Amino acid sequence: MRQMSNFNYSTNFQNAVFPNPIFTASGCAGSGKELAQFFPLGEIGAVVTKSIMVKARSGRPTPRMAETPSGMLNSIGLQGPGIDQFIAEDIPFLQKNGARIVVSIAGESVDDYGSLARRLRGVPGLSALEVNISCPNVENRGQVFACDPIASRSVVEVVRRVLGGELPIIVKLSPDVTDIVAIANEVISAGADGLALINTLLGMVIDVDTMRPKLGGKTGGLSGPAIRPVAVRAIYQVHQAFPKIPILGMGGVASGGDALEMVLAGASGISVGTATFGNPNAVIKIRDELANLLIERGFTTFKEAVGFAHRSENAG
Amino acid sequence: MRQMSNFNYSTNFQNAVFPNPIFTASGCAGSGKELAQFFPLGEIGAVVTKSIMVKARSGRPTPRMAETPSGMLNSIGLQGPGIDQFIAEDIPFLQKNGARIVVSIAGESVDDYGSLARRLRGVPGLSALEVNISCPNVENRGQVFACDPIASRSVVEVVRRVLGGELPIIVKLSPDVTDIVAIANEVISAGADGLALINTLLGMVIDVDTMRPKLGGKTGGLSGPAIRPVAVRAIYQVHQAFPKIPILGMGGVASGGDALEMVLAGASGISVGTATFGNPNAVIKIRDELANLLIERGFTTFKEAVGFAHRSENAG
Amino acid sequence: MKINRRAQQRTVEIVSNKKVGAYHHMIFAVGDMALHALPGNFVAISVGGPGSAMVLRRAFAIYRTHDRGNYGGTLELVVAPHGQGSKWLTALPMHATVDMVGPLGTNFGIPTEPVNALLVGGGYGSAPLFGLAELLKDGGSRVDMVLGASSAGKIYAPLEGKRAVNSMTITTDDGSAGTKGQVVSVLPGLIERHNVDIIYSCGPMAMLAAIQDIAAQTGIIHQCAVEESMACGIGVCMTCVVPLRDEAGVIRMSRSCVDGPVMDGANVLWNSGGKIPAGTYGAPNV
Amino acid sequence: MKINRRAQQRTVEIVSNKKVGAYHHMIFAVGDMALHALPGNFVAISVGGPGSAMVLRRAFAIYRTHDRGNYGGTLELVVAPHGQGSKWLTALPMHATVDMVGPLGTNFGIPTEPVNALLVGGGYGSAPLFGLAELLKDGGSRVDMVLGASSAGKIYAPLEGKRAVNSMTITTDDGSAGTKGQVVSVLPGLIERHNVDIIYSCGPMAMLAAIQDIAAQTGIIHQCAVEESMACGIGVCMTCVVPLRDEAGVIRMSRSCVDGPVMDGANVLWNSGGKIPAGTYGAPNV
Ligand SMILES: Cc1cc2nc3c(=O)[nH]c(=O)nc-3n(C[C@H](O)[C@H](O)[C@H](O)COP(=O)(O)OP(=O)(O)OC[C@H]3O[C@@H](n4cnc5c(N)ncnc54)[C@H](O)[C@@H]3O)c2cc1C
Ligand SMILES: Cc1cc2nc3c(=O)[nH]c(=O)nc-3n(C[C@H](O)[C@H](O)[C@H](O)COP(=O)(O)OP(=O)(O)OC[C@H]3O[C@@H](n4cnc5c(N)ncnc54)[C@H](O)[C@@H]3O)c2cc1C
Ligand SMILES: Cc1cc2nc3c(=O)[nH]c(=O)nc-3n(C[C@H](O)[C@H](O)[C@H](O)COP(=O)(O)O)c2cc1C
Ligand SMILES: Cc1cc2nc3c(=O)[nH]c(=O)nc-3n(C[C@H](O)[C@H](O)[C@H](O)COP(=O)(O)O)c2cc1C
Ligand code: FES
Ligand code: FES
Repeated sequence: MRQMSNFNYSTNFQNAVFPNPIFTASGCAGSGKELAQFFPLGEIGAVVTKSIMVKARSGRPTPRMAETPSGMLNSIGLQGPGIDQFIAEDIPFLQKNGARIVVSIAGESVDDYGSLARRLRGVPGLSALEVNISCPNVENRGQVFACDPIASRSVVEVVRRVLGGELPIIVKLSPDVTDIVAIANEVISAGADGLALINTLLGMVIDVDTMRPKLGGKTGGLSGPAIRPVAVRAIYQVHQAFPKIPILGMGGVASGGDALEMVLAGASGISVGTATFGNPNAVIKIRDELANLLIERGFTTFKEAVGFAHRSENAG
Repeated sequence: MRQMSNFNYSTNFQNAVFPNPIFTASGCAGSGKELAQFFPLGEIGAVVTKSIMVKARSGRPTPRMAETPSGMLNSIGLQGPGIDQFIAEDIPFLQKNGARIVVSIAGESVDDYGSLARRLRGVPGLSALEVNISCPNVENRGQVFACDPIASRSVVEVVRRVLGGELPIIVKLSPDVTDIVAIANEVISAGADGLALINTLLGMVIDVDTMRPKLGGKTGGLSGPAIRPVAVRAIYQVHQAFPKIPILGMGGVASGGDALEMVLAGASGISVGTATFGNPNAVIKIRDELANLLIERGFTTFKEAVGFAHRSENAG
Repeated sequence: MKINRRAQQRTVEIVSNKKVGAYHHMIFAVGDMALHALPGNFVAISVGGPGSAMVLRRAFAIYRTHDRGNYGGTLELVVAPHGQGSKWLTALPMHATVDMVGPLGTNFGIPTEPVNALLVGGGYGSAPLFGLAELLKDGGSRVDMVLGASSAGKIYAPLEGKRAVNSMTITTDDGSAGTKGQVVSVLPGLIERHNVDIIYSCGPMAMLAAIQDIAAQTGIIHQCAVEESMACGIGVCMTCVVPLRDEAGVIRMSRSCVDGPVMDGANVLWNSGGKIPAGTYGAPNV
Repeated sequence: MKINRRAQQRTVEIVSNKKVGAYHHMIFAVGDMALHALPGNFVAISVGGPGSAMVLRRAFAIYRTHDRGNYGGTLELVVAPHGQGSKWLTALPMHATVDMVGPLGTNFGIPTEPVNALLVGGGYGSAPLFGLAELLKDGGSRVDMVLGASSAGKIYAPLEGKRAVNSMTITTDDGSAGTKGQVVSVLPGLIERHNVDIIYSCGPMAMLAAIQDIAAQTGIIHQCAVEESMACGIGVCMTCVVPLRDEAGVIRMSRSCVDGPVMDGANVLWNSGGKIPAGTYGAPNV
């Protein structure tokens, strides 16, 4: 990286500061151990952990994935150990390895989110909480929280109440809504410090040999470069409406150029998910490529570039 | 094609019968003249014409397209000659060339749709009307009709009233909604005979060199194989909810296998859009490939295969 | 507004692929597609092979064609390895096959009488001009040529092409070959010196616009081959439009793949600055 | 639950690519990656090249490795050209390079004392068994092998491999080579005849399940290499899980890329029929 020393790559989400803006994406970095095999975890902005629930979960039956053109469907179903084991095992490993930690939480009820926040409040060394609201709300006919403005608001309110001002709250939204700006508005007014955009799109593949849905869970979440234009659009719209709210952008970022698109659209940080499956070192590669592209374009700090596509527009 | 003679490939949307289920997609076949250069238009199920409006439209500024991973964005902005010239020139050409014709209409107000239906009611030789409701409703702050259940219903009601029972109405829905089944429910109860699923997803690309949105219209519609899993999911969900309503499936179909996925999910017909840009003969290729795949799987009629992924599921 | 009636889709074989400066000169065995191509026409090629994420064809101006030879009819292109599609294409080995649709679009009009023609090419925009030069010379015209590019490696001017014209002027932005500067800087002098009747041009849109300014000042006919982003190349998608005044004086957003790429420079509304020009047929009333 | 500590990512060169029956036998120059591979491990390869629509790696069992030779360390695979990814890979010419991550996953356990081992492979599942056979023979074990496939062309059994085992039995579904039928049909006889202590297997999941039934009946240890759809191959995505009973008896959805591919057949809950088996850790209470 040229002139890296003069370039200020740091970013922040409220009081959480990160040396660079490239994070893993929730559910795409295992427990951190697996990636630590390929690079030191402290090298990247942060590790966003897989969404953790109150209790252990087996997840959905297999097959859990189907490759699609420039993307993939997954239906993991939030398999995980539950919050207690997560705090006991995963967090200490990440801390010991110098990772900045953003913990993603997921619940089946508003209360679940409250309990998770309560358990995490006292845990030292966390940078922020990512609140994954793309989960079925068992108390409301299984409708996904993120698709319901009222439910989204309730979740954020309870997490905010439990945490006080301690940890920044980044709320992760689903693109599968009619008006993402309206949902963003709800969660911001309920106390979100930042937004994560976007979660996967609901999709399905049918196996033309068995003539049935390919995934055990029938539908799955679409990720990868295929969805990048949808992600860039969502980031652009939300940044336009709420220019002061930091956005963690994601959805198909596989190169520094892809990351730059999102930064220009308004992202203060970038999560890399599916690209890691294709390349274990993707996060590092993207971190370096993005820095070079920004320096080439004459930026001296990362933050100057955030939302630049809006600014140059008003100028030109 | 093996045994083509014993295989009944025909399909219908209410009283409109088509010798095979492979159609062009609205806006992806020009006026028909351009494709007639490559194959006789009567060879395919139907030509779906580009959405026509009441008056002539220049469309959006260029650049109007950006290639994306396994897809593309377009922002044509419904450039077209207006209904009068369309009826005077395009329809006669299609009729003379033996094409079955599905006319797509688009309006900026509920009245526009009524006027278009009125102008088309008397035109002989049309098979069906496709009602494109993915247009900004100028009477309602520019919100897209297809994103608003009430506006969608109003459009379909007025078209139904004007047409009486003469022409089948296929209503084309947008995937950019929280609950596509709810919208489908509205338009079906308002009198739709069939549904076209799906229109493009709203997306954006930012040019990392100019650092501004790449398209003249900033946002554009995402089409191509990238969106196929979203289309298959929408078709599956809507067919599950309304098994008797025929669906014209589309979104990234580029091969017979892709078409088969949609048929198994519940499509009674398939429109091919973006694939034609990559291959002028795509519609013919897909028609032949799908027939072969169905015959290989032991189907003797096309209709047996429609929605088969739901049936085999209940069986298995 | 009509697709080239001679267009066909076929699988064609690469019979030569040579690096020349910044470009690849590629020869394809295309059978009788070669018979039908005229200078100014282009072809559209599928890129990336099976499993590619690139869903759209790439357009390339036809450099020249031969009706018969060792490989039957052949068609030649000059391709700049630029992005993913063109890099894939130029990396293909001999005997690889690609799917080609062509010839597409309009061609340069050839005057029925001998004229003094000035041919102006930018970068690979020189490609279609050599075939045009031959036709013009055959018709008894005088042909002078100006080629410009950012640097010497980006001037495509094969020896036999140079020989076939009455004069050849080169300009480069960095002065690494010929006159330092842009092609337009040398045009007024050449127009006057050779008493030019018609300018033919091919290159970036900004260059074409600048040439049209000069042509307008001097009242010279200007036929240019435009290059807009094309999704289909065959007239079905409406992405490739430019504002063009038709015979009746009506401005229409016209498809550069079927109403072009060769257009009368005087009829194009240049510099509409990413807007629909006021007065365009169907423009919003704002 | 730990990633193979020896895994590395590197660009490797194809130094041989030969069609053998229905498969391609491919050799890659992999440097010291070869030093670290054990029988049962696999590698994950990027497919499709730049601009590919395929975003996921493909996993391939390591057939064998050599530490040093003309090309330094080499690693060999047996690849069936099946779908788009494997067709792309097997079509690559000599000296082409691919991005490889490996060695990944668990390996077959080697008994400390000589045993009577039966190695059972289905289709390309024979690949990892030859390296295993060598190790077992080196340790003084008796090694019998059974290979099955749908037809003769799909049996991968190179001559030197055949020679290295004490006996080789072939079965094909269509009878085009060896015994007509499936591998399981010949197992009981072989187990009895050779007094088998341990079965090693690799092949389709249905075959592995059937072998486990036989192993269970006869109380024989069964180590199998499973093949679940893998998105990442390195343990970060949770797509490749199989229900596996751990030492404490708890059934967990375990990743076949890090807790496998080699697993103890007795601990896998076969035939869970696309469901999460009742009693699995974290299973929904329904
Ligand atoms: C009529 C016409 C004639 C052309 N003739 C030639 C020629 O003779 N030689 C040559 O090297 N190239 C020519 N081009 C440009 C060529 O079609 C490709 O656009 C160029 O090779 C870049 O494609 P890519 O895949 O490498 O780049 P990418 O950046 O990957 O392309 C992405 C998309 O953007 C479009 N695009 C990118 N650059 C341009 C551009 N400058 N103009 C239009 N669309 C663009 C591509 O077509 C593609 O759809 C011509 C284009 C047109 C429209
Ligand atoms: C541990 C392991 C070892 C393997 N060893 C070999 C080997 O030695 N030789 C060999 O030829 N193949 C092997 N495979 C299968 C190989 O990884 C590919 O799945 C296969 O080549 C098909 O990929 P494709 O791109 O050609 O097919 P596509 O149909 O295009 O694949 C699409 C997707 O489905 C997945 N998929 C398709 N078939 C299978 C399958 N049978 N098992 C798992 N995933 C599948 C692919 O990985 C890919 O993600 C192995 C798989 C695993 C998990
Ligand atoms: C296998 C897989 C598992 C995922 N698990 C989670 C999860 O647990 N929580 C969450 O908020 N998002 C999850 N996601 C979504 C990603 O975090 C990310 O939002 C999405 O995949 C888009 O980014 P990408 O295209 O870079 O993968 C998962 C995605 C994948 C592919
Ligand atoms: C260039 C272009 C123009 C389109 N124009 C229209 C249109 O006029 N009316 C309409 O209903 N849909 C229009 N569409 C959407 C297509 O009909 C289709 O719904 C969508 O592209 C998904 O199918 P595909 O992936 O096969 O292209 C257009 C799509 C493209 C790419
Ligand atoms: S490129 Fe499609 S109309 Fe011109
Ligand atoms: S393949 Fe990703 S965890 Fe096993």
